[in-house]
Amino acid sequence: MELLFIISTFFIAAIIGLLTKRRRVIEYAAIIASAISLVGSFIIANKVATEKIYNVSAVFSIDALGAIILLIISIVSLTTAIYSVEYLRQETAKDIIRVNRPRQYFILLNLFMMAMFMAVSFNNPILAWISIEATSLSTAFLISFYNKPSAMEAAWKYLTVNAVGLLIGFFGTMLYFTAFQPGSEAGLVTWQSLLANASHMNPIIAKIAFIFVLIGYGTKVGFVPMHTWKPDAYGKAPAPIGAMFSAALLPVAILIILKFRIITNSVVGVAFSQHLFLAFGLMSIAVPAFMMLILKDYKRMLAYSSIENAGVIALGFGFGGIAILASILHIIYHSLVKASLFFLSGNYLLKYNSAKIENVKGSINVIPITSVLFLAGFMAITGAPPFGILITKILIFSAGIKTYPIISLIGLLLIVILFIGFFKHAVAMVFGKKPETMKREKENIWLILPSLSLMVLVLLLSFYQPVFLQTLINNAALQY
Amino acid sequence: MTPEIGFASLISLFIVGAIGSLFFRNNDKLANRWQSFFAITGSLTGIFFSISQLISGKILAFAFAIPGFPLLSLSLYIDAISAFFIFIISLIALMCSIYGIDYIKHYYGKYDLGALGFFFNAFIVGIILVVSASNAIFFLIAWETMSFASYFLVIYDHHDKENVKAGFLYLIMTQVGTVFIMGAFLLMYKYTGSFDFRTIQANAGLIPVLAKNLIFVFALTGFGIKAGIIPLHIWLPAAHPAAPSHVSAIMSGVMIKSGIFMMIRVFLDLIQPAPTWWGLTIITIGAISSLLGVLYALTEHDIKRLLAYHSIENIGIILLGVGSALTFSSLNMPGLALISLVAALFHTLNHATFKSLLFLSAGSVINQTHTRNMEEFGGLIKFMPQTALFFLIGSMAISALPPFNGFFSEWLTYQALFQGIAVLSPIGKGIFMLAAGSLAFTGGLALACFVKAFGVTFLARPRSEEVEHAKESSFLMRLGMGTLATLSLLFGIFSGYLITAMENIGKSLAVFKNMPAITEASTGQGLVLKNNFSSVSGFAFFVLFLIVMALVYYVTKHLIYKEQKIVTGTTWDCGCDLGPRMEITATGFSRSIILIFKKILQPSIEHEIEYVTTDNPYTPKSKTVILGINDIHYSYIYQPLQAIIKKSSSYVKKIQSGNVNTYIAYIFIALVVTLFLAL
Amino acid sequence: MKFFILLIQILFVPAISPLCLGIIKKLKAKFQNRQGASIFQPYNDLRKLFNKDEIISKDASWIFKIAPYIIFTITLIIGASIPQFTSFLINNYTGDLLFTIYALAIGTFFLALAGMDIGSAFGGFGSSREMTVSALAEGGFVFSLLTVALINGTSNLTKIPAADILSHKQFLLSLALAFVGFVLVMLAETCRFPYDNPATHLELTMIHEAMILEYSGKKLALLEWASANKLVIFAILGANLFFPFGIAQTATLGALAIGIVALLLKILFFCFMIAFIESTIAKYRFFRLPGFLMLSFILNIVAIGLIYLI
Amino acid sequence: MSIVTLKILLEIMFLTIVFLHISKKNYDAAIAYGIQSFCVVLILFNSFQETGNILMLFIVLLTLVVKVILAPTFFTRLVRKHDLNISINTYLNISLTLITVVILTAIAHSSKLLPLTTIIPANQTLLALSLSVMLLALFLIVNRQGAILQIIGILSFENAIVAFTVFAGLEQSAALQFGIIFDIVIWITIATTFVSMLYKHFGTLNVTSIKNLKE
Repeated sequence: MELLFIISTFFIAAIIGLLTKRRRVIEYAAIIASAISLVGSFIIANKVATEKIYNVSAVFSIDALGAIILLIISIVSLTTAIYSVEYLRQETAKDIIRVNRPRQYFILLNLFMMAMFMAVSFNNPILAWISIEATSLSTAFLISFYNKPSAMEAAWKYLTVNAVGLLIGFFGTMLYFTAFQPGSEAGLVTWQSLLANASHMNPIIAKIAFIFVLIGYGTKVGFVPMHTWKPDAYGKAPAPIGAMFSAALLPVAILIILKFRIITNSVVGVAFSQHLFLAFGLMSIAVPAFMMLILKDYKRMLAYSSIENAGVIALGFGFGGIAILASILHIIYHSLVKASLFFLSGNYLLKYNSAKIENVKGSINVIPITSVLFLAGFMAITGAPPFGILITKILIFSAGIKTYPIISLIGLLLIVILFIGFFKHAVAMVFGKKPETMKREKENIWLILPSLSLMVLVLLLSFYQPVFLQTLINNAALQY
Repeated sequence: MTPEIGFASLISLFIVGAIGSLFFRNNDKLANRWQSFFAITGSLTGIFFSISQLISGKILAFAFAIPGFPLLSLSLYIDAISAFFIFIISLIALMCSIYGIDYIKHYYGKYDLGALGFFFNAFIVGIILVVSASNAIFFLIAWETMSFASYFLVIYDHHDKENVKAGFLYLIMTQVGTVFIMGAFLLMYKYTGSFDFRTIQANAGLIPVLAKNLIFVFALTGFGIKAGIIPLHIWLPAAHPAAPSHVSAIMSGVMIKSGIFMMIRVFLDLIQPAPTWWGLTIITIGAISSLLGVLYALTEHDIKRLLAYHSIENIGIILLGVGSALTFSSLNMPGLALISLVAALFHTLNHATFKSLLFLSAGSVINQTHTRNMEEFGGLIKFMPQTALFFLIGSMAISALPPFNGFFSEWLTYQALFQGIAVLSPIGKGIFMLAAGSLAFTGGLALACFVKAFGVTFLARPRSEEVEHAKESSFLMRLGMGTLATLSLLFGIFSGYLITAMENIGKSLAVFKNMPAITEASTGQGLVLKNNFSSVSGFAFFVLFLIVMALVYYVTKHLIYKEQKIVTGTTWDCGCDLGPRMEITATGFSRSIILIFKKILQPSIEHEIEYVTTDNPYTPKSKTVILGINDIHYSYIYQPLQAIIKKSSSYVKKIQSGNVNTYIAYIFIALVVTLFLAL
Repeated sequence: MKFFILLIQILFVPAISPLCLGIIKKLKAKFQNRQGASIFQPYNDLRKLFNKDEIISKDASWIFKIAPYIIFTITLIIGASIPQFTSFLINNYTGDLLFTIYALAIGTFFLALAGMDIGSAFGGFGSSREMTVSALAEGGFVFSLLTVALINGTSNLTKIPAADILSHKQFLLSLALAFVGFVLVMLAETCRFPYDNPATHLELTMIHEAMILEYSGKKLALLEWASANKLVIFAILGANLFFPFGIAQTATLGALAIGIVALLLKILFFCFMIAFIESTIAKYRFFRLPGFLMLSFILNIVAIGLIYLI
Repeated sequence: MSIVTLKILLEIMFLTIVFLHISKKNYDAAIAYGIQSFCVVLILFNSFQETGNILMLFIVLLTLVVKVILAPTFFTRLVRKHDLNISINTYLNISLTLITVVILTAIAHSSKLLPLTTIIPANQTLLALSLSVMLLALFLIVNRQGAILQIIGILSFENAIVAFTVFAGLEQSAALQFGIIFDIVIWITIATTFVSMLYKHFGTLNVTSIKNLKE
């Protein structure tokens, strides 16, 4: 019931945006909607933790991993909504966007969030596909939000590449329906019924289907070589949208792939999907590792970091064993940290009016809180103590070393190359001589609070996870 | 007080100190007091804890699994070696914290003292946990805490671009190191199925030879980066000078030893038995590091960089001990191995005392003169007499002059090498001989280097205005330095007792269990090897020296020509006024040695002559000579490596061509290729 | 009896060292067909210096003032710690090979510092050259003594003469090589040709003299005496480690007398050798010196190798 | 409808996609897409006839409206509005393009993909043909430099998938199909909007000149 409530609040918030032009109302609607989603997600997560699964009729069903991702989405949504309000106000004040634009922004944002909630909770693969497609559609205009040629270009590439990817994914999805004997189907096909009937599938078709799904939805996740849209889109979209993409959409897409993975595994065994995950995971770490060094734009840098983290997660699921648990933890940490980093990149953009790394210097003397948080975020995402990503990475590779030692060692090496690139840019931004014209000013609390709270949350979760979350993670790890 | 509580309070004192000082960010004075108080009490607790552990001889083992993270457990295993290192850490941290109280005052108003306190305390706690951890993941967390905290300390003075650059290099190198360490532990995990050190040790036999060798290479690289072995040292001369001096002292005196500690732990404890070539490799690296370290030190005129290069040299000397220990133990000669290990441990302790002493006194000098360039010092002995004395003691100790402690540990290292020359196979003999040779040359060159360092800094006339305004350091700073100086002497004089104690520490490793004593100690006798090969006594020499010196002084002063008149005049100046520019410079001092070793150091000399008038090339107005050094490690290792990565980056960059057709082609190709590969 | 032996042991080096200098000077004069001063002239020089007033540079610090005492003390201690004419005086405290070398380095250290202390250009380059030479000499020095130590199975110098080194014929070649190496180092450490010319104050070439240029009176006397002591110490080391003839094995009067005479003769031989070298070869260019010192090191490496090969 | 008719319909689809590869005019391309979509509608109508589900008829009509009427109209209007009738080049010239077309068709018919094409063994030729249409549509998106033809390529790809699912007996319930069509409609709207905005900003629809975002 909570789920429908969440989805409808987002819908209502979007409708409010259509109806009224009063900015404050729209802003509050968005914040309230996402706050409600957070509360709802907690209730759902608790239920899943105790009852293993959460069903609303046959159409909606949420399992442990779904609940975790639901929590992530809602937390990121709430912080994004809060951040967006002040961010857009400042942009309007600086005449970067016209006064009436935030209305469009919030409508699309609400739809986007709604689509993600639906993608996670729909129990039918086609409906999930439709929701994922809806995320693409709702965000195209968010990417081109600044109406500049470059934003247009990014949005166009996003649209094209994702359309192709999702159609491939759609074809793969359809192939899974061969599990049902012609004419035997009754009612709505669900993930569970697919899994139950998977044994009827021709193994080779199962393999083909999974390849199509992996490449199709992998486009949405951003596995190399389907990642090409990501730097463009992340770089050109408003910072909070980047946060939503990287922190919320990415896990959603991974979730869908994982759901297909269980089905495939039950037909053709684990090794097949493991090898695919490893191959794409390793590529997704390798390309960002080398790209990182020569990047010039800090938002693109965050995009590549997302690709790399998707790669690490894929490696984790590829290795299996405790790595799966570590990967789930990694998804949580990565989302929270990456959202925080995107918010901070927004602060940088507001202050320095440039997304170029070379134009951002000495920020520790201009926006100290942002800079310190940015450094902390950098440390967290690259795996420095006391943040949990260090542990998840070690756990992932410790599972990997047992079965795929060479891949693990290469992965480790690539991660350090990536670290070098990332670190180089982070240092260049935070330290150095600040531009003469810049003065140290008090930073707006609403631009700081979202990322600060996310970082605090990550820190807390690095030391202690609430019991229900632990149960969820363990259950999810058992299931996938 | 049980050891558990002792250790817990030790850690929590530092943690409270770290986190608490963040709350005083707005009040420099309070922040200073807070951090110093907790660092000092924490270090004192550490000293008491470690000494009581050493005396009781018990092992503190403790494990606490963390829910939610499999394989990770907060597991501690503090045997005598760990306790010994905790002792060193606490001792140096104590002195540096005392020194720091006054030293960090010059940051007031300029930098965030709260942040300094946070990272300083976190740094110390990181090192302590590194030597106590007994679970690889927990260890890595501690290791990274140590690395990152020290990184932020290195860039603490971040208004200086050079410091930020130094920090950059430092963190990159440590991260590369961490990856290698991770690789090593992962390999151990692969075969032993555990991250717990004790389990690894118990199951070390399960590791196949190839993997063991790989672990050795990985661990040596990883820990070697932290220890600063050549050619992985490049971060060290950059990072150590950049940090505040009391932090440099800890970094140089203690942090780099964590690499040594882990080498001992892994090679001599966890994955025994080891093949002989490990030890020989370490000895070779140690020999190269010590010799090149001191050579590079000679070329430096930045006083802290000079000291940093000496750290490399001393790490080399310690590694000679570690390597011999490994070699001997692999050949089943535990007695000799124990001597070598004791030599390494003793030199670790000694280097920690005198190197932090040197860094602290250099810090005092820099604090007064506001420059690290030795060419701008001179004559400081008259302005800072006590600091000069402390630096002199440090210099003598590091140059291995008896009766200071440096000599006795080097003596023991020599003995280990000599024994190796006597008993090993021809290849082993050769390597040990070259190692002993490099140790001998290192000793000579270090002496030359410290004549330069002390002479140029403290003696003769001031070379810049800043020097003339220099004042003696405050009491607390002198207290810190003075205690370390006294310890340098005491550790030398009572080296006999210390070595006996350290032998017991060495015996805490399983390899040396149930070993008979190999050295003897009594007050007069000093150090004696059981096989009667050698003996030496610091105490005897010290007493003898004092008596004879007093006698000589008395006789010359009071018995012969009592009514001698002493006139103060000017130095003979050949008839022209002696200016500070006529004194020998640091560069000039070492020029001849640099030219002798020009094959290795690759000096480049540039002459710039400015003429009075441009059309008349016969009357030069001024001439500048720049003596530069071409670092061969950069040009032969790091630059090519960098070029490879850059090149690959530029290839990878082409993937993101900007053309949407290409992007879709990738998807298409990925699809087709995967289909054909997977089916 | 023992007390007297000990007393002789302690006083032998400082007592004999000026004489050595005198002998070398006399021999050199003879080589040059000059009459030369009396061989006791150095004693007179010292007495003269001890009775002179001093002038000290205003730039000098306490390092400058204390250095001569330290340097002299060190030579006294080392002089008494090494084996001289007996093999039964065993010194377990300060008789170690490495200790001897490193304790002598204390003298070098303070001498070089004193050279820099007064801030004259001469003192500075003198120190620089001295440190360069002594740094490079270290390897050869350690290894030449080590060769002997390894042959005898102990690094305690006072025990070496007791061991029956000459009965092992197979070590002769090693010993010979080590001795050549030792001589090369000895000349460097005692500031002799071809490294330094003790008789010159030419700024282009002087090393030792440059450092003590500012000293006068008693301090100069101590320094001169100390450097003479050092020469004798090296001569005794060379004599007793490589040619352990005639050393008193028992504390009988006869044996002791033979021991002292033998020692004096051996020292005389070294004096002759030095005088001979200084009269027949020229001082070498500074940058050719490292070659000699490396040669010394390599010779000793070969010597040690030979110990185990044969 | 008999297999033969269906096969003819598919062959028309196949021909249109080949035509799309070589057509020089955007206008022609839009028409070709209309024809292709009409074939799909007929195929869907056929499956409606077989199942008799009345909701399916609604879907068929909706598809007809969207794909056969709406989409080509959008395109032709776009073309007219910006006077863009000359379509932009391909990367490969006509002969190479045709060779690739042949190769891809061969791949679709190859034994490697046999499991796919024999989901319903009776429909093997049909499935293989629709598979080759899929591959060709993908290749069209890669090969064509013009933005409009890329959109058409994506839509053709979708058409081919629909055809494939119909012949493989994987059709979904009407509600789901409705959702899918709804997505497609919105996608077409957004895509055409973007194309015209791109034209406004860049003055061209040649994607090779829209590549300022690199790295």
